Amino acid sequence: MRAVEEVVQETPTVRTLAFTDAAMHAALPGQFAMVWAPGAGELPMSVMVHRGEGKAAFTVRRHGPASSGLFGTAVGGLIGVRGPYGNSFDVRRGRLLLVGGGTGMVPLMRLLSRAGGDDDVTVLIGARTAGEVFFEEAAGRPPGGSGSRAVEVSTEDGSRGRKGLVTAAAEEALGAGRFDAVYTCGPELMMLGVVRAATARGVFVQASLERVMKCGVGMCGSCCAGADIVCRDGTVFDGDHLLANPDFGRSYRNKAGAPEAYGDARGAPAPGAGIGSR
Amino acid sequence: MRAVEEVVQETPTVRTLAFTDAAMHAALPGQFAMVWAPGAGELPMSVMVHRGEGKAAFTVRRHGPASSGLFGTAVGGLIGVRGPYGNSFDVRRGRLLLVGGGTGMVPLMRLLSRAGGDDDVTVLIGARTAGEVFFEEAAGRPPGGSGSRAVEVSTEDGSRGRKGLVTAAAEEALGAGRFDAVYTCGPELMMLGVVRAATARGVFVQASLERVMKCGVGMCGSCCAGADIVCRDGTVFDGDHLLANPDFGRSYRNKAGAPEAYGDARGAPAPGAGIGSR
Amino acid sequence: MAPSLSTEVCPSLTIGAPTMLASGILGISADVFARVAEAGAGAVVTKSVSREPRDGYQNPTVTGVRGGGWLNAVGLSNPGAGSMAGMLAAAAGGRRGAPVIVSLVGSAGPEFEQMAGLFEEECGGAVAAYELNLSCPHVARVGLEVGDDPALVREVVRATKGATGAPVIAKVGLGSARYMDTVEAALAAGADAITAINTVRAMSIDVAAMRPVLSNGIGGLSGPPIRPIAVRCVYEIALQHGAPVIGCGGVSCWEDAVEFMLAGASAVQVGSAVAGAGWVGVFSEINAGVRRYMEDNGFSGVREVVGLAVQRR
Amino acid sequence: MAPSLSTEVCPSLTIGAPTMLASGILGISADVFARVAEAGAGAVVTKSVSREPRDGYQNPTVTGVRGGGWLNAVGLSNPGAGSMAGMLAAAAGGRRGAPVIVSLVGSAGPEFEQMAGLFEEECGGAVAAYELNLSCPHVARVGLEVGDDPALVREVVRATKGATGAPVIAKVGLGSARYMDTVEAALAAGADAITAINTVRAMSIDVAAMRPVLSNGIGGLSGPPIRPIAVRCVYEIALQHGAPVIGCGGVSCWEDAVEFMLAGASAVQVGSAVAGAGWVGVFSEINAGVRRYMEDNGFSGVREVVGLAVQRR
Ligand SMILES: Cc1cc2nc3c(=O)[nH]c(=O)nc-3n(C[C@H](O)[C@H](O)[C@H](O)COP(=O)(O)OP(=O)(O)OC[C@H]3O[C@@H](n4cnc5c(N)ncnc54)[C@H](O)[C@@H]3O)c2cc1C
Ligand SMILES: Cc1cc2nc3c(=O)[nH]c(=O)nc-3n(C[C@H](O)[C@H](O)[C@H](O)COP(=O)(O)OP(=O)(O)OC[C@H]3O[C@@H](n4cnc5c(N)ncnc54)[C@H](O)[C@@H]3O)c2cc1C
Ligand SMILES: Cc1cc2nc3c(=O)[nH]c(=O)nc-3n(C[C@H](O)[C@H](O)[C@H](O)COP(=O)(O)O)c2cc1C
Ligand SMILES: Cc1cc2nc3c(=O)[nH]c(=O)nc-3n(C[C@H](O)[C@H](O)[C@H](O)COP(=O)(O)O)c2cc1C
Ligand code: FES
Ligand code: FES
Repeated sequence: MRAVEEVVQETPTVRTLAFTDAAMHAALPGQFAMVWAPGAGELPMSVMVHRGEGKAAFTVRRHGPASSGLFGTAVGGLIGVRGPYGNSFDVRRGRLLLVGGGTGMVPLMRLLSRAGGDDDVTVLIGARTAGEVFFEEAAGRPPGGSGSRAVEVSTEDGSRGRKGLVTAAAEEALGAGRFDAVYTCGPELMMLGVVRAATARGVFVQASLERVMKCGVGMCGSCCAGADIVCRDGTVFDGDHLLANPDFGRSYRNKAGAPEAYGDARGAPAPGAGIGSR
Repeated sequence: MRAVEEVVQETPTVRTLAFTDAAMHAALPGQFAMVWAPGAGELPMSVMVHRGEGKAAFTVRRHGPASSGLFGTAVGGLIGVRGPYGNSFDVRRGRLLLVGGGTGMVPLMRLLSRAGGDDDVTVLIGARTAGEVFFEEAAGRPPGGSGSRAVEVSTEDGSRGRKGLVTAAAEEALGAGRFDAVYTCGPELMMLGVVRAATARGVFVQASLERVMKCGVGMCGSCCAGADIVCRDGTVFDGDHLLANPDFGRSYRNKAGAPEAYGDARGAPAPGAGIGSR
Repeated sequence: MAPSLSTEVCPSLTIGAPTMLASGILGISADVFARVAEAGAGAVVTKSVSREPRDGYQNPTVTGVRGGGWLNAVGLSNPGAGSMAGMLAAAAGGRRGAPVIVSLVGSAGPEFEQMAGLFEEECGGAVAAYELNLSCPHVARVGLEVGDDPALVREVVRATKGATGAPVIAKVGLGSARYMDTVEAALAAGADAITAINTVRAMSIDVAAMRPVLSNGIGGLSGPPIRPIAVRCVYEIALQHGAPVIGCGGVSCWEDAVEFMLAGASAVQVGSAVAGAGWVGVFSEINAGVRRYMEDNGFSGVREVVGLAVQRR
Repeated sequence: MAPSLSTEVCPSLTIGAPTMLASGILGISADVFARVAEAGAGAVVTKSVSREPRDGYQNPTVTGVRGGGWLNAVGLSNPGAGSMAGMLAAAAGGRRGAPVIVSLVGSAGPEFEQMAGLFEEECGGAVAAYELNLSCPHVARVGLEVGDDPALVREVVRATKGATGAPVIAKVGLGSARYMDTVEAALAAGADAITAINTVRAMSIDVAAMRPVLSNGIGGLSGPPIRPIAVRCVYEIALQHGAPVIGCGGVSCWEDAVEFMLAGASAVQVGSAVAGAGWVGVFSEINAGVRRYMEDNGFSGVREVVGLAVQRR
């Protein structure tokens, strides 16, 4: 168990809990942990960066029982952490586009911390409303080298940044400039939109999938998508692989393991659809 | 399991079985292994030296069911080997006296292989009769350096070497010359005689005890002697420690774990008394 | 001639390799089954399905054990027999890979009869055998609670046998009654083979949290810790009944597989070991090791190895 | 104030540290008991003694298990009750160290009565308690064969209780009957505490030799592999009976000891772990860790830790 050392309130419903754990500190961008809030439950959580030797963090949105238990863990409270699990983003050099929705920003923040100082990175953040935007400032912090960092927020209600879905912002960015790689994490239909947009332009793209995860180690099968075992083959997949996966953007396995459709499958992205509340 | 690679007939009832095993090759002098002859049984056996990289051997006297099974293992036959277990002789430099009875010569041969080329070593071998003497030639092989090797055989029936017990030869050697250390292995009453003789003259002496051994790792307790657990505290003990052990030369635990007296306890050494046939 | 890995599990079921995917492991997707078959498994066993879908327990449902092994109480979450049958039927068209054994779980004969009937109807040709889970140790009214009641075992086996011509395998475990009674009841009622064993009822408590780790408190222990127990059961069943046995419990390398075969198992199931470094590569690794063992020891087929250690000390 | 390691095993037995030497481990010599006590054990349990001495089985009697743990079938070799009583009587004069608990094994009430009577007569004052071995899994007519028969368990416990005023502890294990029936029978007959568990029936087969390793074929599994099973049993006994329990099975570090305490054990026994690198140093290591744990978590005594995880998930 790890003791929570610091709690940062990112939005009214999102908190970052920092702790010390060498293995989590060294996690690759995109890797996740199984995080146990004793008495509340255990959930897969992307490993968040945190400044300081041996430090790491989780950034959690309060929603159902387990995430609320984790969200409610105060400084000094204990959480169980196993992992890191899964593969990681293939961090390229050059002009990078990061497209995150909600807590999908978490692995992108770790990716950003691994981007080169000379890389030019554009970060597109999607949220429903202004009060739900977080990591905007951190994402925009200038890198050490000659590179740049640009952050653009989209909100569905237009209360901050541009009005509309972040997928529209991504389409526009991809149309306007040349990118060497695109990385996305968030609701699956959002990712479907981003993957399609990048693939249509022949740009390398990776997305990190979310599924029901019990073991995290490729044993229980609860996280399967097509022939992929997301916790072990992924969670990060290349765009073309995903587009060939019959489940991507179309269906996921519910807690019983039965397939369930994502809202308006393969149609317009609908943030918030699917499992979890990420 | 290890395949027996070579069988050397030392006497009609004693054979050396050589095999390849890195851990056994590296065993320290005095260490033993638990050796399994499938279908016949498992016995503690001192690790014998054998020429060649990664080679080791056991030298076994045919007696009861388990030793006969091991003795009868032909080239290509499989034996189970676990260990090495126990501590080892503290190999000193200078003038050394080695006193071995029967297969008690085995750990002394490994000790001899670790003696310095400049050391002067006297080896006293005890046996009942000429046909039971072995390792005489190997023990006398001149060392690489300026040191010497002298071997003297005692047989009870006088059919080879001096007539009488090897303890008498040891007494005489200790009376005649100065030794820096004495090492002994063989029947316990023989060792008692040697330890007493050396101690009386203030010479450092070590003996390797034999007891019923089941686990070899300090768990089952079958090998206890006084407060010592022979497989783990020993099998090698310093003479003064042994003389303070109420069981040394007096009694051992039989297979049921009950104490049994050695022949004429603390009296005249009687070769062959005690457990095993070593 | 290179020795053959193919093995007769029971007279009516011969598979191409002696390693099967155990039930509950990667067990809900036909696409994944095909992949596991490509990885070398001679057969795959589905997650145990019940008549109705089950969500199972909340996480934590799986935890590693200090000192080795895994503990789980997923609570038999499964999509239900209907969903599984539909999936297998859909997959059966473009069918690749190894035979699929459907694992069934329930509380009484009629449930098993209905489920087996449903599979026979929807995708009968795609089901190589049925495995009856009489041994899940941590869910009420099913699994061990059935296995511990020999009369119920007979009923359940007979009901399944009545609904299908495919082989019926009874999967037994260590419950609170004599497991050998379960074996005897299953064989008497016509079971074609026995799988031994399921996970063993166990618990992990976290000393910092001061509470059981699994949300269900008690779970089932799997992996290397239970192998010597499972080998003993296979040996006892082979010794007492000479019945076809599938060994399960802690198989993670070829030595483990061979150990089970020597004890009397004509095939082994691999479960938790897929969590290891080689992941599903563990099947081909084990198969290769078993083949090498047969070569080195002059065996031409699995059958020659099976049961060699029985009555030999 | 530093927390105290002393623990009340049952109302009539309080010991200075919560770690005991398990039966059958280094268990035949009073000199060795004194040494183990100096090493930190709060009590030592003797090798199980029978009315007559027993040679036990031939080697191999103990073997390490691939993947962890130990398997043994020493066959209850022991010097007999008379020899053990004599030795304890002789040692009682210059007695140092921890309380000695005498483990008894037999097939029926009168044997236990006789043996307990003999110890009471020869060295009554030197025996802190009796532990009844109702759970050895690999010897005919004793151990589990007694434990699996609740009527016999009652008889044996009553017979022992009748012969001594010292606490009587029933040591249970996983046999072929419901172990909880054994617990219930023992408690109903007046047992003061339960030790759970003994080794678990298991087997190792050597793939090169193609035969079981132990001369007896089947033996008992001990060490880390059985810990989660033992913790579960302690938890179930504490949950269902609230009776004093001594945890045994796979304890090798302080976390293991605390895990058992949280599950409801007022003390633990340490067996195979003495084969580890620290040897008998394992007792003081565990004690130190338990003390640190109590300090770090603000507990002043063992009693505050015992059972904390029961009914808490
Ligand atoms: C790889 C990965 C990384 C993630 N990273 C983050 C992150 O950084 N921050 C964040 O807030 N969320 C993250 N999530 C989502 C998170 O795991 C939960 O799905 C989300 O917090 C909703 O949980 P809840 O307790 O609110 O449950 P609800 O959605 O209300 O569901 C009810 C219960 O179902 C179970 N459950 C829910 N989701 C899952 C799941 N994915 N796997 C297993 N059981 C589940 C829990 O017991 C939960 O309490 C990630 C998910 C994945 C797969
Ligand atoms: C540390 C050590 C090193 C030894 N080194 C050698 C050696 O290098 N060469 C050699 O020939 N002998 C050695 N012995 C003696 C050997 O272990 C046997 O005691 C001896 O071979 C007699 O065995 P047996 O089968 O002839 O049995 P018997 O003496 O006829 O006894 C019958 C049975 O008792 C059992 N048994 C006998 N001795 C022991 C024992 N010590 N521990 C456990 N079980 C036993 C076996 O099952 C045996 O078959 C050593 C003993 C010890 C303790
Ligand atoms: C996560 C998990 C889920 C399981 N689910 C089932 C199941 O649904 N039905 C079943 O019969 N066995 C189930 N088992 C038991 C396995 O099939 C197997 O019997 C057990 O894990 C022992 O094998 P192993 O040591 O190779 O894992 C499950 C095991 C695990 C670890
Ligand atoms: C070599 C050996 C001998 C044992 N002998 C006995 C015995 O005589 N009586 C008994 O009740 N338990 C006996 N046991 C069982 C232990 O007391 C203990 O219950 C078991 O080993 C589990 O604990 P552990 O995992 O700490 O070893 C023996 C165990 C071993 C390893
Ligand atoms: S979460 Fe269990 S296999 Fe992926
Ligand atoms: S042989 Fe078992 S303790 Fe020494």
